[in-house]
Amino acid sequence: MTGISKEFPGVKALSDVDFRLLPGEVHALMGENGAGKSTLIKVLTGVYDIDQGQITLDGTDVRFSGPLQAQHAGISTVYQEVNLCPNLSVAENIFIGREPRRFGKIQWSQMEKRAAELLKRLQLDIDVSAQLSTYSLAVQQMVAIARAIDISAKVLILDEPTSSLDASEVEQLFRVMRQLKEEGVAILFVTHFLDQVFTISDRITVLRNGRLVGEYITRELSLIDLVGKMIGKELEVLEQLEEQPKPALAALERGQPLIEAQDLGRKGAVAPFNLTIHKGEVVGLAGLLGSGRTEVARLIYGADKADQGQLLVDGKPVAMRGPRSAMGHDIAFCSENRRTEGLIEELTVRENIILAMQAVRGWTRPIPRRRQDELVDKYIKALDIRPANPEAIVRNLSGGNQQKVLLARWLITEPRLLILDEPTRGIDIGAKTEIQRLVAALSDGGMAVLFVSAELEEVLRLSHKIAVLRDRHLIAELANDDEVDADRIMETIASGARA
Amino acid sequence: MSTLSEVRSRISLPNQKYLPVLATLSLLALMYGIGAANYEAFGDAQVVLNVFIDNGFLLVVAVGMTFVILTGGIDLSVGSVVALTTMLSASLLEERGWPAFVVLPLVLLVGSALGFGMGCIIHYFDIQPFIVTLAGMFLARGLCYTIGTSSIPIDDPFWVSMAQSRIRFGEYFVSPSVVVAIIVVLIAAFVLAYTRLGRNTYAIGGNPRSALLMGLPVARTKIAVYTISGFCSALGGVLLSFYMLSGYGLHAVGMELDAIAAVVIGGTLLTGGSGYVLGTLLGVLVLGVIQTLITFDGRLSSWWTKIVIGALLFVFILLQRVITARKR
Amino acid sequence: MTTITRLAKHRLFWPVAILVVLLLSNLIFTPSFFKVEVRDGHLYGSLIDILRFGAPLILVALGMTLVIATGGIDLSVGSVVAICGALACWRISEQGDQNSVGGVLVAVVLALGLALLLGLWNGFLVAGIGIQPIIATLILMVAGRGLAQLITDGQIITINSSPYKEIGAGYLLTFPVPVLIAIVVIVVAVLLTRRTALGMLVESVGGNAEASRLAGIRSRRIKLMAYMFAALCAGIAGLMISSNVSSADGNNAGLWYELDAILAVVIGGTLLTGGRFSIGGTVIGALIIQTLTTTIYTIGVPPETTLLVKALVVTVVCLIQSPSFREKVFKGRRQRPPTPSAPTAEAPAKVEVPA
Amino acid sequence: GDNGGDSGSGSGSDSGSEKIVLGFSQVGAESGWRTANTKSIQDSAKEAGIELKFSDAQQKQENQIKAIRSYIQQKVDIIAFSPVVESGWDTVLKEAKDANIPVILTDRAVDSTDTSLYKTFIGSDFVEEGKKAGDWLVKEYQGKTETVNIVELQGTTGSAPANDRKKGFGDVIAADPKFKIIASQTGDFTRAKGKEVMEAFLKANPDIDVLYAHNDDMGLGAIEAIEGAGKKPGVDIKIITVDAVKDGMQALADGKINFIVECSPLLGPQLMDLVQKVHAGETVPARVVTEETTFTQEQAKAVLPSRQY
Ligand SMILES: Nc1ncnc2c1ncn2[C@@H]1O[C@H](COP(=O)(O)OP(=O)(O)OP(=O)(O)O)[C@@H](O)[C@H]1O
Ligand SMILES: Nc1ncnc2c1ncn2[C@@H]1O[C@H](COP(=O)(O)OP(=O)(O)OP(=O)(O)O)[C@@H](O)[C@H]1O
Ligand SMILES: [Mg+2]
Ligand SMILES: [Mg+2]
Repeated sequence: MTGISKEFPGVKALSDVDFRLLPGEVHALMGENGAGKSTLIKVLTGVYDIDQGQITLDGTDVRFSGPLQAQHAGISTVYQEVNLCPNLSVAENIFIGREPRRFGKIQWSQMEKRAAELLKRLQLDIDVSAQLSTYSLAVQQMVAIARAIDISAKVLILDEPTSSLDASEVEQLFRVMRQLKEEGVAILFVTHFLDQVFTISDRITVLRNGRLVGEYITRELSLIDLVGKMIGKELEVLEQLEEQPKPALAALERGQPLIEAQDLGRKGAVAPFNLTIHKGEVVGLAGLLGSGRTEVARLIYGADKADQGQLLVDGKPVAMRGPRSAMGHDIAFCSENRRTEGLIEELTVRENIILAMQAVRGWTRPIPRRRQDELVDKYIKALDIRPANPEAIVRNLSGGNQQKVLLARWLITEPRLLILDEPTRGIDIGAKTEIQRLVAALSDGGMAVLFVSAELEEVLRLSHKIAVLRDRHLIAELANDDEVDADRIMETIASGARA
Repeated sequence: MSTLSEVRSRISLPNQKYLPVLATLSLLALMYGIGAANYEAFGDAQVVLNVFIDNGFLLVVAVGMTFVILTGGIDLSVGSVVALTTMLSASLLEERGWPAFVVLPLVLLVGSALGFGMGCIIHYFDIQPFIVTLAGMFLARGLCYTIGTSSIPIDDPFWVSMAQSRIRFGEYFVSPSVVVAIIVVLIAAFVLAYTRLGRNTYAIGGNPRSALLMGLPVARTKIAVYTISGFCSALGGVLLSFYMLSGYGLHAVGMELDAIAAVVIGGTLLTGGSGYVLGTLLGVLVLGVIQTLITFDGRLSSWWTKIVIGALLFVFILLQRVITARKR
Repeated sequence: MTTITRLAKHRLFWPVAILVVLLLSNLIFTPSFFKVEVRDGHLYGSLIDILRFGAPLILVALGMTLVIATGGIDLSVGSVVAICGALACWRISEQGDQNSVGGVLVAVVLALGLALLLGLWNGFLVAGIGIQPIIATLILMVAGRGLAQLITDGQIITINSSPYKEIGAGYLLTFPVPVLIAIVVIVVAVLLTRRTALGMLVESVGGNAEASRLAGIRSRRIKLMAYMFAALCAGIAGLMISSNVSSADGNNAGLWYELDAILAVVIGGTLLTGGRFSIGGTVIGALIIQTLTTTIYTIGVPPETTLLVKALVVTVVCLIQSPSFREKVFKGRRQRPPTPSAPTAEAPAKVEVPA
Repeated sequence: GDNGGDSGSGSGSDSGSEKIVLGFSQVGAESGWRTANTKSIQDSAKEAGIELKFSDAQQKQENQIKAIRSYIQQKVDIIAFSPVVESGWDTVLKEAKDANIPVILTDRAVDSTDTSLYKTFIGSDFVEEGKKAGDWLVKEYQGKTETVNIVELQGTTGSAPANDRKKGFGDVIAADPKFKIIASQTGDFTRAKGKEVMEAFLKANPDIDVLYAHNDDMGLGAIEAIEGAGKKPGVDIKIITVDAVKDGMQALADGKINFIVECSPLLGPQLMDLVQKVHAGETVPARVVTEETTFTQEQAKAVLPSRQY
């Protein structure tokens, strides 16, 4: 690709970018949120028209009219947001468009068999005939990956495939990627996890503000240099990141727990569990993919109705009739799937940010426009949302920036308990540190936080206490003291012992 | 991981996705039972067959509509295309004297072409299906009137034989149209479940953007469903002209609503992506049985007829909702 | 960027342009089309007719806009029109002195109260029980017509009440009363949706219901309100229509109004899938439809071809409105300059207006 | 024998006195005229001691066919119906004939070539009604030479009364070139549409002499429009309508309408009489014309107090 430019009304997403991808390499495309990575991929695969520039595949000029054509030309893509059909089964989502057929008739049983085998290759053992929407986002991400790698293509493009995967799933993915690389497939890989870049990639291309910064051999680039190239200034950020201390456990005064779950559970979702959260406490949830972290969070918020046990707020049992009553008790929940459960994509950044706050006030008491602008401006700055235009339509924001908008929505409600389910999904390191700092600051200020993240490091860094889940059971609660680290938690999960 | 998959397979019982259809079926049976208990001749199996005979054309139209609704679209033109087909057939057969074997494929082609045209406009110019098909509705109805404003009787021998011959088994009978309608239902069920076209239809209904990004032939599929709907409307029109032996610009006024209602009562989501042709068949039967109940009663005034139809519809949908909600 | 190209990017530019073209095209056939005179102390002319007869449609479409914005649809508006007209006329016909203002007020309040009740019913089915909107409102569409006929006993109730006649056929300071009522309702709707947070909440419920629920929006209540507002608007329209001809026709009043109303909303640029809505767009959409109808009557299109003309105009309207149609047509014409001029901060205007 | 209905009858559970069961399929309830028609039939059935099975087809032929088929299934003694349109009845009428159930048509004929399919037809002749309207107009303008500008408010496009009333009227006035129909548009048989269309006519055509409306309701709507334009209905613009419903007759008596052609909905007594005769196996005439007349303003004043509907 040479000289690629792409402009959206008001935004120059790409200007004069060159990019090349060689067979048998893993090429990482790096850049901050909104740098233009996803746009480059969409331009390449024909989702968007190019304003300017040229694309060459195997020496011939090409210009695809859409993903279908790109696929025919041997380019298989996993786009950033999970783009699958929630109403179809897992097996279908993997094979649709390429179903095994006999005389034009789809062979369902064969399809399901092959899907199950394929997912086994990624160490995922699920019922492939179930509807996709019944699975968590992480599983959906794996399914999307499975779909892409099964299309035996010359080029495989993965746009932030690992944003909600655990270490072990990432490991599986990398194993498969290496295998494909051996076979000569060219792989384009986008991620915000720097360690993953250094583990898997051969070369790195860095974008900044829609412009090409440069192309580098991974071996020759240090972590510090890479970050510098991405954000374009010197690296206080990274330093901060490293020096952040574990939260001081002792400093917490234990009074009455703010929230107490007693045998709270829901059939088919999560087994009854006990959990207490104090004022100013950050509680992390750890577990493997599908272990029930999201379910725990949703039950406490009342997004799903519990069918057993009770929830105490300030020591008093409360009837959770849904998100509304949770919000009435100053509980906020930032969900993991921003697209289906978070943002209202047609609305503007401003509207999305004030939505929850407005919902609490009711429709008759609109937040004065001046106050809206103040709040929104503050968080656009604090989280570095780009473009910094409160009237931009959220659909047009880059993935990471959308996530920040969602986060801002809940931060402005100033809850007593903030439930964050994968809040840093798809966010670049700069913003991630910012968010982590924010969480720490908020908890210092007395806010309790329930923190769920696939990135164990992050959980460890922030939490006072870590609850460990396995197979939808809460099996342990560990105080996050010096003895606790990632290995210890993995051990706990593996042994499955109940604390 | 093994416990996890256990949990999941326990949760998703195999028949769960057919639950709405099963619920509809049992309610339908219940309704028929009530009718048979109250009205003497209602229990006769011929009453059921008559429901098929009287609604064969609606069934075919509703099958086409099912495809469209599964993609999340809607086709308001069906009733008018039905009327146009009857009018065109009648005028070609009677006023031009064309032979049946020419007219039949021709009118089917015209219907499909109209559907194809609307599909193209909807897809390529990205216009809401509602208005495009509404314009199609005006167009087809308008074309009827340009052919003629009064009703044209058909006495072409082929049409007459299709209209009046009866396929008998014992003392019971159905019309050839019923056989055609059932074949259409079977083909449609097969297409939806076992062909790429069918699965792509569901995929687009589930999430059109994803379908595009997954590299599915969205353009082809979308245009295809409107063409199918156009074809089914034309075929429905042919069946209706068998049924009535006439062509008339005012035939099938409002049939689009009946068809949509049948599809939705059958459990298909208007937002697309979920539903079955079998459900549509049941939906048509529900409408047919309600109507039969009312004629058998024969005591209702015009307005009470409407109120009772509404009330029965309400009770039916409410029960359907209650049953499916509880089991979920 | 010139003012014209900036104007052309406004959401309502194309609907307004279509309306203007439609109005102007009348001049060819009826040179006096734009003539507005004062006759018998009130305004008189084709333009006034369009507003007068368009008023009920505007109202119904207005209510429909909110319902559609929540991701629903209301097929029952036509029946509600009939029911309210029937109830008001029946009530007036029952009273001794049909000209008593108090009696008419009672009738109006009764009718609008019933409308709210019907809206509540629709809203309850959709938001409370969770029935798909199209089928939930279909119930009232079918049964409501029966209800209206039940009230009128299948006859046309003719009344002779001058206060009631004011609603649909009266004039205030030379202006037609229905138009004034419509303006008041439009203003109320705009204030209600844009001065409070209602508009945003409606759009968010229509845009993504699950996300709205998790954000703590009481989407049931919002939907309920939308259906009640729609029914209220339909009720007022019903009063206007029946008052205009001093009679209530349970079977024909408001027949197929739902289609026209939905069409108006869609022409106005609101998506049927819910989310963003535009009240201004809806008003213009309704005016386009009414202008088309009046034009057809005025220029004497034979009834057999009326529908063809309608089909043609609707097709042209939606094609012109479609950005991708304009883009495709212009692309073909412009031949795409080989090298676009130096990139500026602004996007190239997608549409060029032949000035 | 014609009289085969007896043996199978008995959907009514009451034994003993053999009540005649009549299945009647009405077009719908689309107008006051139609409702009066229905009422007349229901009342006279009660009076005659005939059990009436009534169904409303909501203006759809397919619904009427369904209803008739259901009557065959229920083994009623006699079927009567008002056809929505003329064509397309052969199949179901054959079924009725096979089941030995006699059929009576009301209000409107069918165009079946096989007249054995029905026993008799009782009803009005829409073409004739149009002719009567035309005749009055011709007489009214006898001896004048200047052109007469006529506007026409048609019924629902494609419906039989609209087609026929237009045709009958057109045939008569075509004889004289001074009559010119300058505008003709559908008003869907309703007052609201009648008014709206007339408003447009008034704007587009400055001098209208005569309005011909296919029913009273449209005429009544048009009267409001004419008054709104500051003209006097019945004087500045002469008005002819069809039906003679009560409101129309009132307007006629008030001088706002000039001439009404009657189309009587009160077929009930005559129909029941026929039903009894057919059931008893008596021969009946193949065509029974309802007694219908026309009204001028003076006649209207005279009969108005005694009008039933
Ligand atoms: N359809 C669109 N309309 C308008 N602007 C858009 C559109 N799509 C993307 N943009 C803008 O283009 C820029 C690049 O976005 P892109 O999605 O490529 O970023 P990214 O590098 O993938 O970021 P992230 O890491 O957050 O996913 C952003 O400023 C975004 O707002
Ligand atoms: N009734 C059910 N039937 C099938 N699947 C279910 C059901 N309930 C929940 N699930 C799926 O199982 C998942 C449980 O995992 P959950 O998301 O709670 O785990 P998690 O630890 O957050 O994992 P992840 O990292 O995948 O988000 C749910 O998100 C949901 O998708
Ligand atoms: Mg991206
Ligand atoms: Mg999760």
